[in-house]
Amino acid sequence: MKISRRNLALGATMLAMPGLLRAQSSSIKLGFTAALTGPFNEFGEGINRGAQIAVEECNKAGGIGGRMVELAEVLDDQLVPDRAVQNLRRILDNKDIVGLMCPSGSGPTLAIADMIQADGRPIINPQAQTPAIVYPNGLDKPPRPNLFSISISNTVESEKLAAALTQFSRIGIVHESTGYGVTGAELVRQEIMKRKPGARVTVESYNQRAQDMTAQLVRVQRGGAEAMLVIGLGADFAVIRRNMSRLNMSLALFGAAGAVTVPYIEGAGDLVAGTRAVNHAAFGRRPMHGAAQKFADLYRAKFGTDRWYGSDAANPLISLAGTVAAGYDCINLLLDAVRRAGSTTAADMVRALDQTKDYEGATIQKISFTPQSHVALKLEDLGTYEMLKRGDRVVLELRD
Amino acid sequence: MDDFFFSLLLAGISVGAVYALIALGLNLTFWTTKTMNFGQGSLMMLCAMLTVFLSSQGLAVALAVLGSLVVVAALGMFIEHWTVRPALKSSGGSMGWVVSTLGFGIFLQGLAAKYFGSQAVAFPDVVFTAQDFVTVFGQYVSLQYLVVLAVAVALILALELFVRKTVWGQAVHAVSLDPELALVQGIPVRRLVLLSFMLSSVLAGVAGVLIAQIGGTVDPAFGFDLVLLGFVAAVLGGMGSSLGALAGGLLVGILSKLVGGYVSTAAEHGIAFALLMLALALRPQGLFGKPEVSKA
Amino acid sequence: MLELRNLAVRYGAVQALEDVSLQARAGSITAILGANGAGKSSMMRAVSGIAPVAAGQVLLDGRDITGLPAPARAKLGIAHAMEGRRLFRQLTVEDNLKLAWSFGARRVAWPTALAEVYGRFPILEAKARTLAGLLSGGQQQMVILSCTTIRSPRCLLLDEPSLGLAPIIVQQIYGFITEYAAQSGIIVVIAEQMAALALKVSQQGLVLRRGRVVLHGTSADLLRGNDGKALAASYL
Amino acid sequence: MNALRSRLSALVADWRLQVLLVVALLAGAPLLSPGTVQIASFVLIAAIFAQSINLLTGLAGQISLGHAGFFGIGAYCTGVLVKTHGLDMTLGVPLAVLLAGLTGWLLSFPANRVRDVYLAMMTLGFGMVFFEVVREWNGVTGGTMGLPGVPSAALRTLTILGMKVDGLRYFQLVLLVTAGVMLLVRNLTQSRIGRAFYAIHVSEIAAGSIGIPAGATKQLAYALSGAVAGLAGALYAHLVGYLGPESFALPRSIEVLVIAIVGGLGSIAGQVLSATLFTFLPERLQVFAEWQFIAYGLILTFSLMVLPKGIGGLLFLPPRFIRPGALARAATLRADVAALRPIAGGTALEAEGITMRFGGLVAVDNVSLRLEPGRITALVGPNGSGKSTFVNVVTGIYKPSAGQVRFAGRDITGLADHQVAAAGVVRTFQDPRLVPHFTVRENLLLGAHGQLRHNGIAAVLALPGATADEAAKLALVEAVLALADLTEVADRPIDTLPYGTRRMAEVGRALLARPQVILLDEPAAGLSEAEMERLSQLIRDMKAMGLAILLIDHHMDFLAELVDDVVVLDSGRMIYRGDIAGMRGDPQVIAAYLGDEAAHA
Repeated sequence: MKISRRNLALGATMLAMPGLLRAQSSSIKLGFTAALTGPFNEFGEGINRGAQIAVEECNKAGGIGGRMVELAEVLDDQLVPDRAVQNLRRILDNKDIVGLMCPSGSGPTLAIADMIQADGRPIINPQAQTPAIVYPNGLDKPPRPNLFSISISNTVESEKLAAALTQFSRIGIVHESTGYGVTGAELVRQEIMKRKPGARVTVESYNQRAQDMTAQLVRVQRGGAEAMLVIGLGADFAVIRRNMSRLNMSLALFGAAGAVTVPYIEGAGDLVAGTRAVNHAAFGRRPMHGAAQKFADLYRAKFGTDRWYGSDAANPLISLAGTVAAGYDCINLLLDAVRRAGSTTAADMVRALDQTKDYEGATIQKISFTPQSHVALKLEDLGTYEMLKRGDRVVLELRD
Repeated sequence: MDDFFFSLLLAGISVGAVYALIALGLNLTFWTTKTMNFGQGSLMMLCAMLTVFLSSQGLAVALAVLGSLVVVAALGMFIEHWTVRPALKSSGGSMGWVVSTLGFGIFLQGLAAKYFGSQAVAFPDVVFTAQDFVTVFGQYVSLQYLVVLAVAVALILALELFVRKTVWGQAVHAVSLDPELALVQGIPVRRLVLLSFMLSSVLAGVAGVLIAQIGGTVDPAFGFDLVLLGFVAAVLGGMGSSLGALAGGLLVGILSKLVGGYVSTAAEHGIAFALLMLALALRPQGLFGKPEVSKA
Repeated sequence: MLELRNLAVRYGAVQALEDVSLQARAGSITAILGANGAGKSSMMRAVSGIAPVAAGQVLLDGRDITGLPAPARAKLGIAHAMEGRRLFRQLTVEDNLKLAWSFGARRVAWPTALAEVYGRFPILEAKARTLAGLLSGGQQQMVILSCTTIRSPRCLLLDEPSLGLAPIIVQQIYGFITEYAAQSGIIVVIAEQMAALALKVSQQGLVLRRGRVVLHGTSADLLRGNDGKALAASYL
Repeated sequence: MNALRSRLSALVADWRLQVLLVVALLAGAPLLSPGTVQIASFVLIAAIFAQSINLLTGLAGQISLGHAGFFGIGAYCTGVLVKTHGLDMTLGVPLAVLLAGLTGWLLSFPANRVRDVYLAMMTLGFGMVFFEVVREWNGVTGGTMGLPGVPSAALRTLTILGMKVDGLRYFQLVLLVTAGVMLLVRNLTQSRIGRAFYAIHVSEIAAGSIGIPAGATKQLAYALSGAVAGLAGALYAHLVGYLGPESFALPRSIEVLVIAIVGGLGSIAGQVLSATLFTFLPERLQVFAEWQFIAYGLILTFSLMVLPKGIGGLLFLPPRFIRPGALARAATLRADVAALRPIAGGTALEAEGITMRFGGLVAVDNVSLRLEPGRITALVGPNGSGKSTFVNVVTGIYKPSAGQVRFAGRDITGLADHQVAAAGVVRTFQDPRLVPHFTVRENLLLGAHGQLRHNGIAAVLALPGATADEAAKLALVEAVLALADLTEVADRPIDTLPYGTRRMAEVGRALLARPQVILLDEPAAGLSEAEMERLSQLIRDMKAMGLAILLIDHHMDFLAELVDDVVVLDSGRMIYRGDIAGMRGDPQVIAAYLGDEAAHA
């Protein structure tokens, strides 16, 4: 095998060429890595669908300044941090990609956050809840300059949950032993103690997909809890609810956003009645605000009343906001930044994003960012729901 | 005895019965071939998922369970024929079957994820509901767990009786002791081995269905963690011993619940494996395992 | 009649048996003699179906059984007491017997069959509930022999029944074999290192050496030839 | 196919090509996209990680289902040291390797008490316990939130000795490390250590009989394997920059097992190809993700059937266990078997009143025996008379119920088998216990294991002293090969050779252990006349060298022309001691052999 210098030079040029050529091509390219398959694809595939809807909507309206939008790099990481890192590198290698969306969970997002910050291109977080993603050095320090978040932040959620929980003075928190669960539980505990210093809070952890939670529950019981909060995924929440029933435990039950999903409702069946949970308020309000309604209609038109949407055409699942609409909003925010900046360079787009003011999203009615604040979600964007049994179906009613 | 301790003890016995039931299934193949199906968890999952699928097609739950058990039983024989036997034959690595059965389990999990989706789906109540309980010493005892315990104990008794009292039980035992001698004595070794895999898979299926209804949902990754604890139970009790499986299961269950309750719930999971390593280092043949009766 | 036609057995690269032919009649005892590793066991194993036959045929009463698996041959009445005192050490004496009886021809009812065994070897009755692995060598050999006879076999293969036993026990065991062969009228094949002993009870003898037949004749001839010295020389 | 295999093997073994490949990758990397470079780094790390399984499972034969634990220890150790304590990576990584190696060594103690299923379970338990510890040890590992911001190439925050290291430089560094690891693993395979690993893999008893301690060898294997896995983990840490517990859970243990098995245990090049296949392709072909479990599962299930020796076995010849350099050097040397002569004319072995009981059975009953240098003693008796048991007692496989074995002025009763062998009492087995995949020469060199004077580090680094030592022993091997008439088949794997040849090889191997006393358990069984003649000659040669020889056999003609003394056992008791002529006329002996009747005939 002999490689002449000329061939080598040619090769190098060819490797560099596509970038040069494409820079002048018309489409605006976006990319992300998410759990498109695997056990957590409910979230990853969800934001992927949201992103598709946003792109189609924009292109149908003629694109931005005549340029079409394209999801050029959509990669699957199955929520595995390594894979997310590899995928992100590949996306970042594509110099045409002008904006990104974070992976569908805290683990992979934490794994790629430093990388994307070093790169500088704008990225928006749809689902990961850990505050460290946006504020790596603490909540009082500046955020990562190019990372924005519209997800339900643990900090805001914990405020909302604490507000609801402080009507009780003895509270149990049961959380999954993941980053999401651990930080969530700690934040809620702090928030409760801040609001009600005399409260007694018992915190217990469990491993995802544990089949028996008796030890956790009886410890909460021994703490004399009047209310209990569960921070974890729906299937585990169902296990906990059924376990409570077996222990004949009855206390006020609260769930964090991740818990109020289809697996909980299906898995716990009738037992869900009375459970209260915090989630996006967007799909719970009637009438829904414009962007939310528009998104719901677009989704139904494209995918129908499926697992993400729910079977009731008039009342999409509350979780549709977090699982799918978040992806829609992320892409729209990036496109809005392009529109306002009139440019696709990273610096311009980040500057435009920093100046986002009251953008109407589907999940959050008014999205605003400032250079100091990169978290769009505010307390009023969340609602506390109560699960009720109506006939043979479960409905979530917005309580506040 | 305060309520706290009693609740933990009951929970320990309940989950211990689950582990014992799984360990029993693992033991069956060990009886005949000194191997264990490392993909047993996937059989549990598959049986539960198939039950959900079949009942969603309009089949009665009992029929759906039955149909799933038939499929799983057939898979058990497939596993023996295509993964265990070739691995045992290729003398190269004596532990090849660990890899091949594990591989087949992963394959089934992938298959289930591909065709049933990877989301947790609701599992119907087969026997009793989560709300059904009886009161023992003023404590609520879940009937669903009692069923598991009853099935485990009944199976253990049945298996012990089968092994001790029936000639086929003795034959199974004989196959594990000396397959060649069993052959020349006219024992249909092949058929017994296949049968043991079939029964082991059926036990896995039964365990899968019973446990899925307790948790209420099932997904493709279901079973894997449980089987790990089933292994711990089987090894602690001494591989191949039915009573040992029960003792091992209860030990793991009760100890992990007590550690969870009195020390920390975070330590609950790791304790079983720490126990396993300790037990293996101190008493490799398990609690009930007999050292070989040896004479040159 | 048990007949071997040009039988060859090969384990991988090792040729254990080559071109061995033999006819063993019902009601007679055939002695297979030879040193360690001469191929005696391989021959027996080829008959009972647990050794890989590379060439040749095995016929039982005229029927070619070369292709049959071991359990099927056992069902046809081949009972094989393997070398190395093979029994189920972790099972009791009675369980060993029960197992052998259950998968045998069952021509005699279990209680009768058991009584017969105990009548012959009373010590086994005393040890009925003892694990077979804990018996003495002689007692184990009694169990093994009983396990074969309790099956009501058609063809009995005994591989080194005298192995490692005290002479007095050997005499006892051979006494039993001779008696049993005479009264049952079945085919008996004994592989043995103790040549004189085996030849004394047998009608014909076959001496193997390195997998091949080196001597074959009536036992009387073999014993007589050169006062038995030729025989001794052939493998001592 | 075999021709192709040998071509390919020669190709990958060619150092010029290896250097060219490394140089090409070093020089070519800047032309690739950063993403490709990064994924290439992942490939290399996976290749190193797979080598750790190769060492433990492929060579030493110990299964592990918890190797992610060692990988994690390496990653967290350097991650914490460099990030939290500000150490330089050049210190952090070696410390990580050390810690992982130490953990492997510690794990080997409980692991040595179990085997097969139980070993699988124990290593699985190790992995699970590690995972739980990492998750709960918030203060150090960051717990479930993980440890972000580890100085790394991906973040461009990594400096080594003050120099900034980006993804490209890091790849080049990892490439050099990988090349180094491969080189060391190859050296190790072709050294006394690799041969010892493989010997205990095949038979711990046979290894012990020539002085290779199974326990200590396995401990070394665990420590080395742990260290290599730790190295892979440490490099991983400084590649990704974020360590979360989920990255070190069971799936990673399984993944590395898949890579190693598909690569072909024992094959270094196969592991690299397999690491490429499993790391590079899935990332490039994103469609794979959905099928990943199905594909992994199918590969694991059927690889043993379809590709029993993995990619390595398909493409390349099996690995060899002698360094070609040493072999070439040996060819220039000339050695005389006289070098194997016992020192100071040899020593007698005395066994006194040896009794061995198993339960109720007395296998050996009060047997006393003296083996003199330069004398051949035959031990005969019917099957089951206790001959092999006696040898097992003398060589430390059994501890006698009563009695004493004295050798060279000390009591060696109850010493471990490898200690007895090291003391100079060596045996062969009734069924030859050789390493089947080894060539005849490799098997014989294995016998000289205890005679090699260089240490492990010299062996792995292939220092000149080590090569010279090996070459000297190889020259001796050559002499013994000639003596045993095995020169022609020296390079053939032993399992392709006839039984008689194997027996000769086993005796030759025992001789190379430089025994003063050699115990041969039925060495002539299954030999042809010609082979038996050769064996007789070999035994006579050993006698002439001054060895004390115990010979178990049934062939009286064979014994007659060889032995000085005969001891006859029956039912564990000694019934005759004297010369062979006397034995032939002894009524008790004839009775024992031919039955009582013949004695009176």
